[in-house]
Amino acid sequence: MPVLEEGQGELFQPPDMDAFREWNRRKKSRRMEDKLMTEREAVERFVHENSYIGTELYGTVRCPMSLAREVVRQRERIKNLRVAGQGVLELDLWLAADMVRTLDLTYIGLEVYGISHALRRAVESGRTRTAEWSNAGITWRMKAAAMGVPFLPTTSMLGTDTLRYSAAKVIEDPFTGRPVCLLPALILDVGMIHVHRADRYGNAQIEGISGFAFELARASKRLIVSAEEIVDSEDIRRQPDRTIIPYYLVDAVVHAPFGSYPGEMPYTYWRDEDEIRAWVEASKTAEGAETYLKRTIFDVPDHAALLEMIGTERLEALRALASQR
Amino acid sequence: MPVLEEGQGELFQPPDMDAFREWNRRKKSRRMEDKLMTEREAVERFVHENSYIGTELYGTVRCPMSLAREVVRQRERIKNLRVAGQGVLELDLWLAADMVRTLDLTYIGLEVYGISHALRRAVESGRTRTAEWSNAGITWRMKAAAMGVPFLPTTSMLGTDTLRYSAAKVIEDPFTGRPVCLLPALILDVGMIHVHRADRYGNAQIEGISGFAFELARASKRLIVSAEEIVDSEDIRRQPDRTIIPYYLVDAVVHAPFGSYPGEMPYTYWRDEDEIRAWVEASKTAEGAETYLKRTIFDVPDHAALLEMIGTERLEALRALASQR
Amino acid sequence: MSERYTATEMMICAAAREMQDGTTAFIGTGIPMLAASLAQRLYAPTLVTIFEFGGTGAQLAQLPLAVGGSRTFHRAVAASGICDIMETAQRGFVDYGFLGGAQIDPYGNLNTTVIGDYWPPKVRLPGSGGGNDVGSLCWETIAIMRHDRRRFVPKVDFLTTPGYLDGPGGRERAGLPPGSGPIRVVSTLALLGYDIGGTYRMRLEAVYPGVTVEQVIENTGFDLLIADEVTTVEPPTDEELRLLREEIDPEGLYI
Amino acid sequence: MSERYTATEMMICAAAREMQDGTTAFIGTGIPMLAASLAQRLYAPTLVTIFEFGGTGAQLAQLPLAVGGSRTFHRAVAASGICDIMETAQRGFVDYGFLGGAQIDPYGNLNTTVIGDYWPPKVRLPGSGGGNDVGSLCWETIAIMRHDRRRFVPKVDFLTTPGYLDGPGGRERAGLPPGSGPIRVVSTLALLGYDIGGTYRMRLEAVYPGVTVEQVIENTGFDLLIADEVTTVEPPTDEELRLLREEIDPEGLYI
Repeated sequence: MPVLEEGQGELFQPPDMDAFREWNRRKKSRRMEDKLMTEREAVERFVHENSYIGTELYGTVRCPMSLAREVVRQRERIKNLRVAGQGVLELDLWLAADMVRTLDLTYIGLEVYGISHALRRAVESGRTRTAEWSNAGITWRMKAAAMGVPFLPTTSMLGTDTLRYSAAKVIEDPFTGRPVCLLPALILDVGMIHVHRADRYGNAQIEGISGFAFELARASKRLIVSAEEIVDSEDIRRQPDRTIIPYYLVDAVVHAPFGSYPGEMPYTYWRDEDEIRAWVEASKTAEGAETYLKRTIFDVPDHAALLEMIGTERLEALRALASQR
Repeated sequence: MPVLEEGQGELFQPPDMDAFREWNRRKKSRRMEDKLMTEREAVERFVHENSYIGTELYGTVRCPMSLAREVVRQRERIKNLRVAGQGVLELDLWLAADMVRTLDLTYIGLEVYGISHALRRAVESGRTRTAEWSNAGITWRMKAAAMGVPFLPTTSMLGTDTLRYSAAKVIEDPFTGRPVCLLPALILDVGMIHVHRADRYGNAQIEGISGFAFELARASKRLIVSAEEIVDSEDIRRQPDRTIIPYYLVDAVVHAPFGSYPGEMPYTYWRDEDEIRAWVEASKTAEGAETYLKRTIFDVPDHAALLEMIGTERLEALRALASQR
Repeated sequence: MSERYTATEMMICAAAREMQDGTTAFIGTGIPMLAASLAQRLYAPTLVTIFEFGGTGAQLAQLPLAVGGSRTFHRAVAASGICDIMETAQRGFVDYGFLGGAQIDPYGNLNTTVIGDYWPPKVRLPGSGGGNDVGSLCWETIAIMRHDRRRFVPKVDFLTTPGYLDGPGGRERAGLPPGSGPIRVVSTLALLGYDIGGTYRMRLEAVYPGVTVEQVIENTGFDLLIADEVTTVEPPTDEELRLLREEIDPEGLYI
Repeated sequence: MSERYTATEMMICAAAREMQDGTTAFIGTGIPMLAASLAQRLYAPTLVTIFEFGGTGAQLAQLPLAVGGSRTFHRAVAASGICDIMETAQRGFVDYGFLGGAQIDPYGNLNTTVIGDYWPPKVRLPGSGGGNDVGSLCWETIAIMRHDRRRFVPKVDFLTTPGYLDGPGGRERAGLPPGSGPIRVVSTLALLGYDIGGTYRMRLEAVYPGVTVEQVIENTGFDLLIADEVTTVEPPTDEELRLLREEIDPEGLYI
């Protein structure tokens, strides 16, 4: 059962499960402590230069955009991020802000609006280094960490350059003799997730598809949860079967109504197509992108101020367009 | 990266994922077909001699007991079962009925009432052959099948006789160099799960802990779901995020109110302690067990008749004791 | 091509007609979503749509704009997550998958990663996304491609998503699931298949109305197999066009 | 032993006092459930109970009768499934686990599988259950044992659940998580620990009121290390006994 093939991609974050166990033992409190704080405080405390970070779900759907913007706002302090990446607006902002040094890349694009200009500029210039993975591949890497195992097997990625430029390995399955791809566990320094409701300790619940919230939450050494609504713990305890993230995984809870803006939040508000198009246009050039960042992030003190700028009328209109059950 | 150690236990069901894929392609309809049938019909159609079967959750909690009893009722036809096993009442009935030839054993006992006499008689006499696994080990084996991979790694079971008498293998993790245990995927011929509600196509939802319903449902070539309540599909579609088992996994849907009796059904009814104690007493001898089986299974045509025998008053009393949210 | 419809509309209709009733199909952003919507209305009412981030069996009342958007699980039978969906495919439950790309080769291998060398790339494309997983794990895949020589190339610059790899037995040797692979290319000019069981190379099967076999050959950067009988695809019907324009994409996002 | 309380009650109280506030503890059926209930009421109000089949942080208002029963997730913060729980332990989030067994050896290895040979066995016991997982994956384990020579044996007939295996470095060599292992035995006669960092063998630390060191040695089937100062455990307080008998197990299922 020798290693049949080794991806030549860089392993930006090693799958050291013993160290992760030790971290989870020493650094994660089991007490129900009040973790409510602002975006600013959460990012200041947990996101640092060279941090390996990731967000869930996807730039235009239930994505922690108020946190993603706060990361940009603290650009002077946070440099050289390492990022786990499938993304739309969130990763595009970071790439445009030139904060991403290395990228475990699965997909970055603007969906209906085509390819990402920020990605092209960052990678083609050589400023952002990449390794390749499939969407399932990178999620299974998080799932490995979430399960506390050093790798997970898959029959995906085999035979391709995607595997060749990843850090996966191919072995012969000792049970069937067939080649199988092993994906190394991905442990994030900081994960960020936006949810429908959380209590102040971090117990969090989501409506609709859960994307990869379960896996990313458990694969992160530090976890920042932003929530549309902060609820009493009794609301959580009444339906514990809806809890996707238990409090002990969580380091910061941020109250962020319209936290996914300009993306949508299922059953809560629809996406702001005009604002998304504004970014698509602005991001076509580096200068345009910087101007957009200045207008919506650097010149705006926080998420509440951005919402004020957008205006109640426009936000209420998005709420009226929310998907129905 | 050689195989460092191989468990000497028998591999009762090989982890042939290619064959499982092929089965799922050819034998599982993607159409929403009416699968409503009785316990008798479901067991007649899908459980056969030498079938490898398993149930979820646990003999005294949300367990498909009306199906487990029907399996016993068809003893003359179904012989030599192979069973995946962590269990209380359900596996005890099968062992007492001398229907189990091989057993992937994790735990069989009577919980507060101590060790299982039926297990002792079956195994000490040599009639039932065993391989050893931990509870997590056997569930991860199902999870491997559910994920469509031939094995899952774990740091559990290492260094013990539990591993030595299992069919797991130990290899050196190619990423960290540490020994890691590989659990072969477990594909069941038939899985049985009891749920709170399902529609007639098999879309099923559970309240409270989900045990290993998710994994067992996806690891089974044939799946029989029994439900306290048959609901309209619209009820499912209104909260698709509660669906643990989508219809295409399911081969039979059985309407079984009090289907977990004498065990409990969370939020629905409490366990019948007298009835459980009656089995504990009866199962102390082979003769006592056979008499119990005659009284509650062989002499009773079906689940409805058993409920009639128990009586509305006793059942309503159990409902009144149901756990609260 | 007639002015009654565009090449994109023809392609969507051709893709929709490929979808069979009572099957499961992994649907990505864009054309596949429109084709699936059209198919559900006309040809495959019980087509089960499966979306990458968790939606299974949704009723596609409105066109999804994102693979994780709420429209992908609107009145679905299940709303789970990406692992459940990808593992469902890995377990053999997903019949079809739709793929696109910047380049395709004679064996149906696709490139959505880079044009030019890997590092540094001339053009950095979005990456695999779920593409590699769909190409690896679904039983059959259908590629939807603009048809020109820059896209239909002898060798892809980067093999993002597996077709038949290097030809007969290639997938099995690599460890990919036996019996799976690409079956169809729906291009802007024609419908193509593969010589499955033989050379596994791409084969022209049918052309769109007004398109000649020679035009297809000219626009393909490698030697195409040509079916013994190359048929002509039926043009979009009035009903197909009406549904597409009035119900499925009234805002004209894709058409 | 005094007639004011039973050996079981002493054992439960001793186990309860081991549980530290603000920690996570994997709780199995029986004595650990009673001890956890008692600890939550008196010593460790924020003890987070974790039950094998999915309950996390339940409020143990009533004594659970099964590890998957509804009382194990009554007003819990999360009700998930066995994989989530076991993976949480595998990831290093579970501080303590409680174990029992038919046999224990000097290194804290436990047998719950067979007495005699494996095949055919003289006595077939229930099997590992979650025991092996708890012994492998939790940081620290506490065994709760009836104390006699048939149970405290030089070598277990079957090594179901890992203690320190064959001694120093044994767990690490086998691939078990570094820094984990048994720390305590709460028996019907005494509290014992291990010579961690040295021989890793079992050591007598304290005896129950009315029990002598000699009695413990006599009832142990192997050479025990003896702590330099063997203390005497405080007997159950009136409050402990009242809670146990009136609130926690009023039906006398275990006591």
